[in-house]
Amino acid sequence: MSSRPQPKLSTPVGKSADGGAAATTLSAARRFPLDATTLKNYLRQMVLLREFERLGEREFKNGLIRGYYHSYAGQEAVGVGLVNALDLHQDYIVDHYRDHGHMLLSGMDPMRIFAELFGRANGVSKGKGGSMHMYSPENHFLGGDGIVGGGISVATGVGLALKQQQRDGICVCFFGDGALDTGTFHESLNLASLWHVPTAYVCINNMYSMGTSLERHSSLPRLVDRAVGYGIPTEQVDGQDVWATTEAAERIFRKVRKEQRPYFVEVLTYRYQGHGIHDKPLNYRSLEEETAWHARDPLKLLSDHLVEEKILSLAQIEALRAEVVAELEVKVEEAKQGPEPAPEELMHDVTL
Amino acid sequence: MSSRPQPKLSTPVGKSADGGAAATTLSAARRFPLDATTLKNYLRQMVLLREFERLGEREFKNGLIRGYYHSYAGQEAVGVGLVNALDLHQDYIVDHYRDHGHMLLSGMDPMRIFAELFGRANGVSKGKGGSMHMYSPENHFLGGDGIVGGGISVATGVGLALKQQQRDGICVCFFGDGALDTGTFHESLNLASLWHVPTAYVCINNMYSMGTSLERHSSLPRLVDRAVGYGIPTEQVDGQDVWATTEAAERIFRKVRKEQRPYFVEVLTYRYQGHGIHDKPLNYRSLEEETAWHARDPLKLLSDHLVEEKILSLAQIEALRAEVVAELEVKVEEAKQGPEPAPEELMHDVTL
Amino acid sequence: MHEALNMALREEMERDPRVVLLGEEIGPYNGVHYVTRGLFAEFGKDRVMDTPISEESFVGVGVGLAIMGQRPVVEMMRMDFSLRAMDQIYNHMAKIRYMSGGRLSVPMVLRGPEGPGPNPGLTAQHGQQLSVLFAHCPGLRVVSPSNQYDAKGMLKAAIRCDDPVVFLEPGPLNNKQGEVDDGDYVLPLDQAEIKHAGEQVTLIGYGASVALCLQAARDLERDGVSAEVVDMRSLRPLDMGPALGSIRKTNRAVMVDYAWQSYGPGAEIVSRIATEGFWDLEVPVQRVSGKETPLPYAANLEELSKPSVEEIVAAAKVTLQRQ
Amino acid sequence: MHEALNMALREEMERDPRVVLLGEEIGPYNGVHYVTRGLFAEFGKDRVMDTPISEESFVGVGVGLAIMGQRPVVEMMRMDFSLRAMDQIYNHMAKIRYMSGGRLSVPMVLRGPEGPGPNPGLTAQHGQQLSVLFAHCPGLRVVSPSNQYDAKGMLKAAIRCDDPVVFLEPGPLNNKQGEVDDGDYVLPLDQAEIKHAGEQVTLIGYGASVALCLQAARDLERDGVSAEVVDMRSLRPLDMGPALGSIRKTNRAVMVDYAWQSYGPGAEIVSRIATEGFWDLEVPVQRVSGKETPLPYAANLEELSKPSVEEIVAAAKVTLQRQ
Ligand SMILES: Cc1ncc(C[n+]2csc(CCOP(=O)(O)OP(=O)(O)O)c2C)c(N)n1
Ligand SMILES: Cc1ncc(C[n+]2csc(CCOP(=O)(O)OP(=O)(O)O)c2C)c(N)n1
Ligand SMILES: [Mg+2]
Ligand SMILES: [Mg+2]
Repeated sequence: MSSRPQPKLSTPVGKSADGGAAATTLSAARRFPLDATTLKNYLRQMVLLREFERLGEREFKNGLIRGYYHSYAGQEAVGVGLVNALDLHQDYIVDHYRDHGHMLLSGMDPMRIFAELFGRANGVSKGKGGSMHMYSPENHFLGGDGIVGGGISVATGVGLALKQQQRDGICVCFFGDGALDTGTFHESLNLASLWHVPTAYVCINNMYSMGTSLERHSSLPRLVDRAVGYGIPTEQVDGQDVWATTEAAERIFRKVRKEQRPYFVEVLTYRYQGHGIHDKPLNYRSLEEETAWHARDPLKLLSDHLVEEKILSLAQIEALRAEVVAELEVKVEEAKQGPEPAPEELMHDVTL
Repeated sequence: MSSRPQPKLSTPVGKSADGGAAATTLSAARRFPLDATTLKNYLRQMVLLREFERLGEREFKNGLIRGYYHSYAGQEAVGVGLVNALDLHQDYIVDHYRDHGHMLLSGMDPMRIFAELFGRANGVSKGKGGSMHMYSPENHFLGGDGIVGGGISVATGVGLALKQQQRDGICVCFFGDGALDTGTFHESLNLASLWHVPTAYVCINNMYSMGTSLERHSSLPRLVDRAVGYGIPTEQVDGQDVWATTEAAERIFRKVRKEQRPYFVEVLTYRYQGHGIHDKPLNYRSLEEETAWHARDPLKLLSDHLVEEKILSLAQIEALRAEVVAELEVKVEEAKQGPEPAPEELMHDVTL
Repeated sequence: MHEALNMALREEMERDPRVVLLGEEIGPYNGVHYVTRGLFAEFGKDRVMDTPISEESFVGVGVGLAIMGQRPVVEMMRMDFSLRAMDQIYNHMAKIRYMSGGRLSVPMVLRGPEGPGPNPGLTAQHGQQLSVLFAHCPGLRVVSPSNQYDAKGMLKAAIRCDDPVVFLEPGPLNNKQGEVDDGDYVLPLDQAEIKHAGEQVTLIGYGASVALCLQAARDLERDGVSAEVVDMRSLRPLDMGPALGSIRKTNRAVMVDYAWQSYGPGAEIVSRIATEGFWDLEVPVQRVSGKETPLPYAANLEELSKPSVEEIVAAAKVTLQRQ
Repeated sequence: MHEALNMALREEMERDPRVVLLGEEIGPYNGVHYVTRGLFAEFGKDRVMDTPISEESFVGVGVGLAIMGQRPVVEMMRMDFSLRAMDQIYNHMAKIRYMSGGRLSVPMVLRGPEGPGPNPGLTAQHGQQLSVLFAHCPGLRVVSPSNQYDAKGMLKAAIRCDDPVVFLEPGPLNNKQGEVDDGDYVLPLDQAEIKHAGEQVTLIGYGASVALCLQAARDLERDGVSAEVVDMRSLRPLDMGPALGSIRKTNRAVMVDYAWQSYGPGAEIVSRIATEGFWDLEVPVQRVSGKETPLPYAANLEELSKPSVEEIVAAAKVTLQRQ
């Protein structure tokens, strides 16, 4: 389908149902001011997310991690732009299973995430949850989820609770393009719109639902066009460019907070790895396509800018990466030291 | 909500997603030629549907009918316009629980429908199904259904089967405005659009989902606006005017048949009785509103025209009504003669 | 029973502002089965929320409210419709506590009528007794009251419970009258109870089938048979104590259940009796259940499909024949 | 087991053009569990249809295809996801024959892997054994094979059956090899079978738990205990004959099941044994099941949560202690 979103974001820019000036273009976004410190910090975060997955996949292959592993690699600008725009003292995140990046950005200790992936008692969920099931109330991270679309109604309830409790926070719900095919997405948007729920529904459109490309699972290739039936603003955002995601996130979340209304955001990005660790993406997508997306790699776009602007040198960026990796290796080792859960943990936490 | 559809159909006329000239207005429809014989036949059918419900409710109060009773009264022009536009030698109907009218129009014997309502062995479903669960393969009527939205995916499968079997027929699926709140509606439209399923999805918008008015259950008051996310044509039709429903149905079904693509139709109408027989509608809607809709009663609109055009006199119309009632009374009596199902029927038809 | 349930909801809503109700037609419409009658007028639209027909998602909304510290009580107009919400019930409501290693809890109540009643003619999709679908799921508490007194105390306890509770209201008893204790009392959610003392045979039920057992006990009395009636009250966790204790005395049991017999709640209860009570049983446990067919519409078939007092009496006598 | 299932699908698709497959990633992706491998290439997109993530609705599509005379085989990538489709399964797939007074039938197969396997670490929402949810529903046939031979013959029979069949594929056995009979044979959908002859104790399983029983029987042999293994094969309808016959000989039984014990399939089977086989049992039936918790992730906890050969051996010995 020719209208399928391409890396260079040839798709018409998102238009907002409420007519608001919600357009986000690369140029527009580039005008969005982010100072050197922020940009350096963002680069560090992106590197953290990318390297975390590299180490995680390594440990999976080493046999320390079992079952499912869904890498966030390639989508870093989405999390960095959106999660940094939240105030997690009052705001909440409800996520799906591709959740490592968002957990790191919400301030959870990588050691405890690794420990959970290793199935250790010092893991986020005492080793009982695994990759898809980590929750950190302290960090206002209310879980990954293994059921596609399963968190969308929960996030609607979280937003409703904030409203009922007259708190200032909002809820952000992350899910993939495949989740738009689940009925609960549509039910939930209708409820959120009727009840004025302060939840931002963020679809991370990485062009594939497992091995199924957008045009093979979605009747319309622009997902914003599938979310217009609820009288809530919708918008398409370039997910490769951290200026774009930051600008959009700050503006959108402010609006959700102020107006106490839901918002639908489609962020266009790409996952570099297979759907899960065993999946070979070249079975269903082309090397050309992958290369085109890598040309707009979110870390590359940011690094290039930092170098151009002489904020950081290539050497400094390499040093930063090495530093992050070193820190993560320490976390991995620490996590490995964790004990396996005590046998009696099997029956704990089922009910009180 | 001011934009709520009013009897006089003040809502902007439906626009078709595929840009086709799908607009239906009273005037436009009135230009649609229906000869005297057809009109007389349609009046007779409308009277049949209206009187059937009157007798049915009478027998419910007499204790012959138990459980649920959902009257079709007020919606006659919908069924007459749409079902007559089908060729039930090849086309199929999948219905919801407000199904008496559509069963009559698909040619099922009123006696057997009454018998089913009386729970007799000579009923459509041997007395086992009841009001919501009658099926007549011979008449290509594939059932009412008690689950809101439950038939929408089934109708998608029926349309797909016609396509797989390379038959000419199409499928028409009837459901209410409340069904748009069920996820399966949205899942099914996505599937139908992806797979080019020749099913027409007909939402009978009678302004209420049980006691809940449109604007209290639907985030957008125009239901066509909630079905635009699937790349299939959508259209709003005046359901009080049989010219309008006929014109729209013939044009739409022709298109579905020819192009082998789904279509979404919102027919605006009103149910006169409560949701079910025990429901008192004035608890949640005004007498003014009811009166306004009765002013555009589908039988009245047609009768008035027939009288104006001197096709029938008021006396003849009364005679016709009396004749229909007399015929129905015979059916009621015949149905009453039916035996109750044999006890062994309890365990028959569960599996082979 | 709806007065008791209504009173429980009102009292808990007055006591705790975190208690909010969600469900179809529970607002201005006042609820199809009267359980929420008057609550919309009293507490307003923010605490008594009408929902569109979106069962999966408004159960999920309940889960979201609960993990945020609200106390949602979510009504299924009929429990049959919870089939639409099974993913939220099994994979979220029931599991979030465990999947989070105990960091989150889901203090939520899912309630609604099950089984063939109150009115007849509910037919195949509206009168099912699906209790076992909930009872099988670790992480849930599943209870069902058999009278007004229990209904009120158990619903209040369910609302105060920090675990997710599925509260199965016996449809056939929904319109059963009987004065209601207006005291502020709660009852345990995990205790079975002897509802009628007897010596010779133990009749076991839960929810609506307890009423059948009690009637059967009265009829058996007339025939000189003394039957004890045990109300399980909770299906998850199961409290086998009273039933096993009774069987230690009577050495005979009849399991009575509105659900389809195969794989119904009675199956687990009978298997527990047959293993833990093995040495006390003198004869096989008898089972009286709903017939294994979708609920038929015809009056005579619908009657045949339900467990009857006559069947219970007959089954009890069978246990007494072989001595 | 996937080779056998794949062969069954291919043969039936070649035999009958009405057989069409629907499911997630069963097309070009070739199926997550290899069962549909190669079929898209062979039969094309009109007969091997990839579906979006819309379980409720593509099961409903299957129902629509079936009542129109097609022979849909609908795959759940994991049976856990059928929780999304429970309304279509319970209220449509299972009931249309009855609600239509027998005028319509729904010749459809719903299939997919259940339980904690093939690979470890499936965690709480992907490795459930929900067999009983289907087995409880009148109108369905529910079967589960325990080896390649049965898998092929039963799946072919299920596809040819005019009733809706839920075909539960034992996840733990999905990758088990073993040559497959390439003959065109079908097996009955309602017959249990003795899989290993023995004298002293009867081990009863279905699907994946049969493999555990067979291993336990071998281990018991070493300890001088002769155990008979009964494979139920069908959960609905239940064929109690072979189990009861075996118990008439052994007077002892152990029920083995991957599902949560409470209200799991074993509950009905044990209750049937305890009633119909009452006079043959010398000791209580023992039960070995999945532990009643969401499937935990940690390797040691996941192992503990599953029924084990050791537990079966121990349970068998318990039945032999009291004589
Ligand atoms: C209800 C349900 N059906 C199927 C699956 C299996 N499954 C897991 S992820 C996935 C694809 C989802 O893709 P998308 O929503 O685009 O998210 P992404 O993986 O691209 O981040 C599928 C089919 C599931 N987990 N839940
Ligand atoms: C899944 C489900 N939820 C709730 C109900 C109860 N119920 C029956 S009809 C109805 C209202 C539906 O209204 P609408 O779809 O507009 O159809 P209408 O009755 O107006 O023809 C409701 C809530 C049901 N039958 N099924
Ligand atoms: Mg995706
Ligand atoms: Mg309506």
